[in-house]
Amino acid sequence: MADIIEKLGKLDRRIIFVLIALAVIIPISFDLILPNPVGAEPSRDLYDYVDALPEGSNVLVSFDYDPSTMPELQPMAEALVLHLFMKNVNIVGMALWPQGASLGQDAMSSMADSLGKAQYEDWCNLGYKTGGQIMIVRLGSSISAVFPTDMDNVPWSEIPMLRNITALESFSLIISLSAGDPGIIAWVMMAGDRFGVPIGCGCTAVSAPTLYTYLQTNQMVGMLGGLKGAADYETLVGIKGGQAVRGMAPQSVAHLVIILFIIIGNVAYFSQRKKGGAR
Amino acid sequence: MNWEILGIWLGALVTLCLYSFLYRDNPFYKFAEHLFVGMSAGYWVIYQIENVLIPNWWQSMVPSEGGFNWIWIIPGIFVLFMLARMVPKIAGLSRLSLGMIIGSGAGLNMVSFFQTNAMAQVKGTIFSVASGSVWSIFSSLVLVVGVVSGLIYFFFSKAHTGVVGKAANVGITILMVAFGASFGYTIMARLSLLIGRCQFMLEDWLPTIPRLLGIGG
Amino acid sequence: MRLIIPLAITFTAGMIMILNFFVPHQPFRFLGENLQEWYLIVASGAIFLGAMNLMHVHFRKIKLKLKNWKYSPVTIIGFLVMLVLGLIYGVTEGRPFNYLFMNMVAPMGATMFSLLAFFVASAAFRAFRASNWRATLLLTSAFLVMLGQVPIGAMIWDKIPLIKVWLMSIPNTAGQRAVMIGAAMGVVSTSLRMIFGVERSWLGGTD
Amino acid sequence: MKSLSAYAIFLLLFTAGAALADNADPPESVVTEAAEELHVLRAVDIEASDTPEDAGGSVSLTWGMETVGTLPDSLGIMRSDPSGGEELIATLPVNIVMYNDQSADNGTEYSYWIVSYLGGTVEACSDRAAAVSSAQWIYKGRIGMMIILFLMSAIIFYYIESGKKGKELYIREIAGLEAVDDAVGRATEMGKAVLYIPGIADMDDIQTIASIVILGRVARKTAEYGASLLVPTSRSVVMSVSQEVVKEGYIQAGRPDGFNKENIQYLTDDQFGYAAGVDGIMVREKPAAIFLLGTFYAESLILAETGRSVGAIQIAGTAMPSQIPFFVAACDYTLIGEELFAASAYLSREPKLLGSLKGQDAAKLFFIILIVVGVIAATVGDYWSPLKSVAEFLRKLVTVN
Repeated sequence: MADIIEKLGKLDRRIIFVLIALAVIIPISFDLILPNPVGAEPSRDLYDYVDALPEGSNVLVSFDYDPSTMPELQPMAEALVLHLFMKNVNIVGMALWPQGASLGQDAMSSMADSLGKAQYEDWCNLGYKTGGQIMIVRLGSSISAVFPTDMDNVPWSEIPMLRNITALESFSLIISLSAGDPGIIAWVMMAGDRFGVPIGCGCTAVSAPTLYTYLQTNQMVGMLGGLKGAADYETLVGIKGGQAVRGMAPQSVAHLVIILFIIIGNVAYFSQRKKGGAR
Repeated sequence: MNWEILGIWLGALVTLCLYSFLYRDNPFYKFAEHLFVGMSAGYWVIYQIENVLIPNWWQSMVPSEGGFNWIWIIPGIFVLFMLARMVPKIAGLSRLSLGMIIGSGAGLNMVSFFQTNAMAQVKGTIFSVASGSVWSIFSSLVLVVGVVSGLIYFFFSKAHTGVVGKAANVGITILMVAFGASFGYTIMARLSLLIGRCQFMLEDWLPTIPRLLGIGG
Repeated sequence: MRLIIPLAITFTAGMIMILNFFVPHQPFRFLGENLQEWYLIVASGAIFLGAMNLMHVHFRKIKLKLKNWKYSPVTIIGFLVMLVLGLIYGVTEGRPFNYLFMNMVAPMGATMFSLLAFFVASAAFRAFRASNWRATLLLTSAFLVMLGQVPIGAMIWDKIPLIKVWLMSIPNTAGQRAVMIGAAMGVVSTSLRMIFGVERSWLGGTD
Repeated sequence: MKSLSAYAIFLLLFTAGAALADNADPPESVVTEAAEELHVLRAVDIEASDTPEDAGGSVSLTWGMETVGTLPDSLGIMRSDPSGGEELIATLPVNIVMYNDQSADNGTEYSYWIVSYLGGTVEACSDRAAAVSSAQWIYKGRIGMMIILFLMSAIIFYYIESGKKGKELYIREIAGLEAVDDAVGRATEMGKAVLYIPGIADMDDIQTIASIVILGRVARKTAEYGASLLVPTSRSVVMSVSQEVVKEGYIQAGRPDGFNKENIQYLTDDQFGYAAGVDGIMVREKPAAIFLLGTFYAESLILAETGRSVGAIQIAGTAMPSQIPFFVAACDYTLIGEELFAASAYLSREPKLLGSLKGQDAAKLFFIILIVVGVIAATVGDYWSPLKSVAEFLRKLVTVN
């Protein structure tokens, strides 16, 4: 027995490679879906915050990404928009990235169609505007001055849902789906710190580690990090077999394989040390 | 000839060749590696011509609306100095260009690193630790102590003994915890790259095989 | 003399870059903005040196029949094919150059990138062993974060995702900050040594 | 005079009308429709100011649009100079709310206003705003940084000078750098090569610069020991400089004949193409020692794991926080952040360079004090307000705009 454990400790790395490959290939080929319980994580914080919004309140969603980060951020956008609609919250969309406006339009219009929500009554898309931080500061004094019309050039005055919206303070929450700069940091620094509007965030897995600081200082109410964050939100909202949840299966299985190998490595290491082996 | 299917097959073949490296070095990998180096080097030559030399230099010097901007001769001369390396007799001229690149790089890096790495991070660390629950006070203290002791670890002119030694030890401890956490978090992002390649092989390439063999339409 | 002119150029270029950051007034702004463009141009013009070197190395390999010389024609042909197609057809979408890039160069890049998935696994297996105090810390924090990333972590103990969040937002932030501030000091010192010619070994001068 | 009174009457009527419309509070739809017929939207709240912190010649304009009324086709920016000459300086789409006039002369007071075009004619006109453009000598938000940076530089130079004067300086041991001799020695004994990888960034990157200086020192050692040194690079300029410093290292060691230019070769600018090529070199040459020093991105672990698998001693170093964990896991020694920049001084043992390390320490001490004082002031400041302003001052000092 001890012999086997010791051999496992010196395992040829090619065996690990094979197992990792299988851990990815098998779930993909069989379209496996794993349960995804969500603990007390930043994604649950965001969900809870949205869930507690009163009916009829207004939320600004900024689509600050482009097609290259769609795999991670589009499922988030869809789940978030669905949740907001289910809570009967009004959504105002906009974008700090040029291609974000149409990606946001896709997410909002597809969800609106399935729930019978009407454009201009329940949601609208103001489109893209340059300027990043400086532009956000201007939104703090007047939004209609920066966006006199929406994305399709419909004037502000002709959009009924915008009647009671003047500046950023009209929103109960701002959510930035952010792939980089300009993005969530501009929103936190300007809309959050300066005008005191609660900020939520969806971001790529690569940028998540640096954004954890803002959670620690309560500058953000919650965060969805990478595919895992998207899958969490899909689970919490109750989307069955969503894009992100499906993508999580191969990741989780491969992750488990690696965890298993770390355990094996350590067991082998200690059994060897007990025997007084060299090294 | 179906160009799309040919493209998928080319992509799939080089993918398999490169993956064979995981087993051991072999002729397939050697072939793909040499091909990759050659093709990408060729790609980058064209890239530099199309994206830097023509738009940033040539079109600034000879604008399409006519005229000639003499000042843009200067970078042209520096490029020639650089290429002078190919002629052993005047190879020394390249040092002038190197001096310019290294000087600009050093100056630019000095201010930008100082701004984003030093000033911004110090600013982020100056805050009140006495707010919120006991747990958040503890966390804030760990953060501040971590940054300070981490900096002490980098002290070069003091031996790591006594108080400095203890602080440096705390510092390296925090650094190790940080590196572990960062490694653990990144594994997931790295796995998604492999998933992308597997999807290409299983969902784009594999279905072309029966089509090529004439099975299943 | 051999050293003085390059050192003078280094000093001038460095100072222009620094002053450009603090002084918006002319001529620093003009010089600073132009210099940033110019050194990009010089660095990208130098690519011909690299290309020549690559060809030289492989032709020499073939000529001298060095080890693995049989693969050198692959590099040479790959290089020339891309170069010629790019020069003849341009880089627009749908042309041969772009076709080869999208179907060969890009997938090869993605494949090499994806090797990381295998290598993080083997590195984690080998390196994360509790052999001493520091390695144990590295292992423990990596392990907890990994567990917090997958459903099973929350199933084992519902606090594990919380621990993950704490590790990421407190020690991770502290460690990154210490590294970044320290590195900035190193950068300032190295830059000063280069700009003021204290360090000149790169020019082939010891003193 | 006549026109003035006419203007006054018009203004009175207008305000009265506006007040009426406000107070009457008829059904909303009526207001919008009536307003639509009444007037074309015009720009309001127009503000003109000198563009701050620039080289002059520029005036910034901002404005808002009215919200109730007919949308114009486009907006025209009008400018008049002191001589009275009026000109149209730009035509903009209606959804733009800011503009920079880059054609202003310094010291001239211009007056700006915005006209709304509908169907090619001017239908509405905004109020006027005036501004004078000027050039500034310093970015105000960067003064704090300038002072600190100047102080740091002064400290570092002070210690470089004192090093030059021969003052004895203690430098602690850095394990990764102590191992350099061993690594090169082992390669020589085994008759294998030393592989040096200077990162994938170009020569303008400060980490590459630091790495090249270290390469010079390593080259000298390989020349002394008589081991062969391979340097594959991913940038042409880095290749050129590497050839220069390695040649110099061999000359200094008195072994100019041992220098082989072919060993320093360019592969490709492509990040992963380079990784593939270097992996190939590693498995075929099986170097006994591998140095990975400089800027690395995702390829860090691809290189380090392959190097590990061929059994080489690996010494890595980078200031990229995201890549350090991978080097720590896969290499024998890792130079973390600042240690990379200290390496050239450490290896050369030149007093003036060691002095600069001492200067770096003093600079770090300054920041540590700044952080500690700042945190104490901010914390105590919650209970005793005078200290709060100290904390605010320190935060402002390190804020860069």
